[in-house]
Amino acid sequence: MALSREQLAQRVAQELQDGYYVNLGIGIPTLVANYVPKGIEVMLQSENGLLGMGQFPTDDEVDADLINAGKQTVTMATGASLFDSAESFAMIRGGHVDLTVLGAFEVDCQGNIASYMIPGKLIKGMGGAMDLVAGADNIIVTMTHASKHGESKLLAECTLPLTGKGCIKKVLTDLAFLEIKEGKFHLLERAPGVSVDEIVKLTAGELVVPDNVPEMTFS
Amino acid sequence: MALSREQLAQRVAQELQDGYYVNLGIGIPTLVANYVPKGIEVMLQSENGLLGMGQFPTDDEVDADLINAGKQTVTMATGASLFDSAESFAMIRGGHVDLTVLGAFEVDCQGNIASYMIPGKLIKGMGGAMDLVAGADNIIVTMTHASKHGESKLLAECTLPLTGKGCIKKVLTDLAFLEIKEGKFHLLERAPGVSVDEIVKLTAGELVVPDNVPEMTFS
Amino acid sequence: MSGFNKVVESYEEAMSGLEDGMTIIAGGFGLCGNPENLIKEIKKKGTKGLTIVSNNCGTTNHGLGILLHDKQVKKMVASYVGENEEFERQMMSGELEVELTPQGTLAEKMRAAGAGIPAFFTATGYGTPVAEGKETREINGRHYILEESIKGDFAIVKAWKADTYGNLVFRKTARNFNPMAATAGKITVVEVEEIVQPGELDPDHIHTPGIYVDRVIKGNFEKVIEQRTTRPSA
Amino acid sequence: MSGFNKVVESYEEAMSGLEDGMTIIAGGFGLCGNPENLIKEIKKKGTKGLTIVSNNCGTTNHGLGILLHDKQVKKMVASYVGENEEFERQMMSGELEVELTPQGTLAEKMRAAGAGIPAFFTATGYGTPVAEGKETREINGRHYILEESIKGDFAIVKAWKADTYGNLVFRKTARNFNPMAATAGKITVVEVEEIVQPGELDPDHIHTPGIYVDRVIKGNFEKVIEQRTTRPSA
Repeated sequence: MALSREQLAQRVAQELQDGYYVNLGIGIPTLVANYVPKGIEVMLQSENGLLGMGQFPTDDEVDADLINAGKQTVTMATGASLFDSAESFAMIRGGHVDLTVLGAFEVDCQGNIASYMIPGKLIKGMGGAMDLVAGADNIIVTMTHASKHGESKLLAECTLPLTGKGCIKKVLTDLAFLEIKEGKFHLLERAPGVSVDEIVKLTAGELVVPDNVPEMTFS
Repeated sequence: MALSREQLAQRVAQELQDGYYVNLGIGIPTLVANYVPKGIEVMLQSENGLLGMGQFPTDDEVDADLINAGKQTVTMATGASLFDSAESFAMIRGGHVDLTVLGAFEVDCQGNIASYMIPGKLIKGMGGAMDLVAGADNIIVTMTHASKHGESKLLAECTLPLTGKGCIKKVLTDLAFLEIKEGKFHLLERAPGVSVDEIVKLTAGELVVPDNVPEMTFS
Repeated sequence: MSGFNKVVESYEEAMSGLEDGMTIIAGGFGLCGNPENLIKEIKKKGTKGLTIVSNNCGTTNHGLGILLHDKQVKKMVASYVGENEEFERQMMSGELEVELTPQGTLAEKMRAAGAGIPAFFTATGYGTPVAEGKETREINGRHYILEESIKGDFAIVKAWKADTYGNLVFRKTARNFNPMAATAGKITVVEVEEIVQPGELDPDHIHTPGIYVDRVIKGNFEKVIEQRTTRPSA
Repeated sequence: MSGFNKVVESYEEAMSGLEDGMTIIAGGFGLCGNPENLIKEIKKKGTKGLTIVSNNCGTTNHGLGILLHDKQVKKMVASYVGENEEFERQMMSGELEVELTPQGTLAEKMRAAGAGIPAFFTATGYGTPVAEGKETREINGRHYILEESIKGDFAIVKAWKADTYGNLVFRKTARNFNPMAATAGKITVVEVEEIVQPGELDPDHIHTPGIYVDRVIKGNFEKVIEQRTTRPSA
């Protein structure tokens, strides 16, 4: 079975380490915050100028001056700090964030990522995504493995305008967890109940499949 | 008579305008603060991170954490702000300071200035002087017109390593107030009792002397 | 105005000197910390042919978005189009010129303009459409592109408090692009919730020193929330 | 150490990992806001062949100056030599390599290193010895030189207060180069006058967020004043 949005978030959360500063993109990445493993502390960076993002506010706590990068009202965690956008991106672009999680339309086996526009159809803008992918060493892209029509999003070469070039090393889809190295996708894990064949079929870029591909486990 | 240090400061102070942010270098420029004309407010910038420098502290007020660029203990004026060195030089290099006053060993009629080292003899370092001369539009250099041995410091071409190239437009010496434009010194005013001839004799760079050279006046 | 008193009494005075075809740098992240009354004054003035530099363009009916209705904006320099359908429509149809700029690069371009840095190298955007026509360079094995600073004829800024000298303090994430914008305008206009006397703000905790600020006005703010998200009270 | 607790208990631990030949970025402007105990620890360790990046090198007998006595420093990157005769002597004699760097360029080089900017253009130093060997460029009619960022294996920093997460607050002009230095070290070590619990510092007024800080230690400070100047009491 393909992973649910919640399971995607859960699997990403397994990559968290104690003391990590983490930037979570809009959408599925945001859910990761709900699955931080026990005994581990992480601090969430919101690129609009907040380190130490807390949970959503109660009605009484809502403050128009305190939002996240998705423009949702939020709160601050204990030990939070606030700063301007230049400082926020100094953190990001200077490589100080330990883990970045974000979505994409496509990735390819050169580590390229496309996520900000579909020419003629959709222009969202890159926001902070280009900075995040260029600044981080440790990035996990979360996305569906293929479109509704069964077209692979893990390509030999991205077809959409790029958000970043050669910067993606880890991809978690609803079907698999993969690493990108030496110009190839490497299958690391498969979603519970998903066959290697299905993953192979839905991966357009070159895929290396080891003899043994463990299923993901969720506690 | 050549101007005294105090008179040099007084003459520079006549160039101050209400609402000016001013950076005063070490030495004579520092004295300018004592002669701010009545009815005028200026704010002093100290490049180590203080805008709104006040007078020297009383014994009770001395604070090791509050110094000026000359490393002297100071106080803060009302409405002062504190910031880091990058912000301080952003102000300076971004052209936000209205007037900069600093000393020099030599200037020349191309607007070059030399002030930070004498090879083989003296290395003080440029400190913030290179930033100040490159960042400001409005600079007054204060210096003696000639050395003790009668060698002009207003040259056709600086002989010492430069602090800045083509950036000086106004020079106040103990003998004269001059403007630099189109590759020449232009005599604007002379010190009380100093003859045009004396100034001509002690100016090595090309000097334009108008028919009428008024004496400086001090109130 | 005398000495360092930068307080003006009307929005008309605050935006005086703004002319057709000028470039405006605007603080704010969406509707958070945006100079909403200064924007309304620009709408009222009807100034046209503007280039606006801001992270996004508000929403369709709030913030900078209101300047799109009457086609006052010739060009937007922004990182994000989402949440404003009119922005996307004008961009797609070619009515509005848009320079999509990564958020961090945009913040840095404003800061650089204020700091006297005409251009800087950044890895952001290398190998993407953002790099088109820009110089690239490999430094210590990594690829970078050269980005230029961006200065405005006006900067419009929202702060929490100002003293009459123009020293500013921002509040929470309403800070965002405002401090950099404040440094990047030939004329910097700031609207605030409260004006205090010089000496009332802690000098150690002034976010923007008054040297960057030309005019200060006290405003009343609507503070529209784009995405009100809450959790149940315990 | 667990979670975000960055407090260490000894200066030995604070400077562990420092090796011969490393580069150290140091905060402080002369003896104001300089990490005096971290410097003493380096002297005690006897680490050699160091490159030190700091506005100046303390005085002959205080601050970074004490590392010159035993020739622990191979190279200084600094803007100012004055007030330290031993520095000037070693420089003149060629015992010490010195890269004289304008103060603003030095601050910006540190900031750039922390902010992922490998190089930037500046007008400072154009046409002077500082420009030798550097790329120059004319942009909009003005001349600039290209300066590279400067990163340290260690950054040593003095702050006023820290919380255990490494969030920092500086005091008055003791701030100076410290915030930029804090961003530019692979390992950033901070000594402070007081350590408080997370949540005790106002998030709006934290000067350096803890993300830049690896180790925090509470020290006792001598705070030598270089030029004590006073006016008579009224």
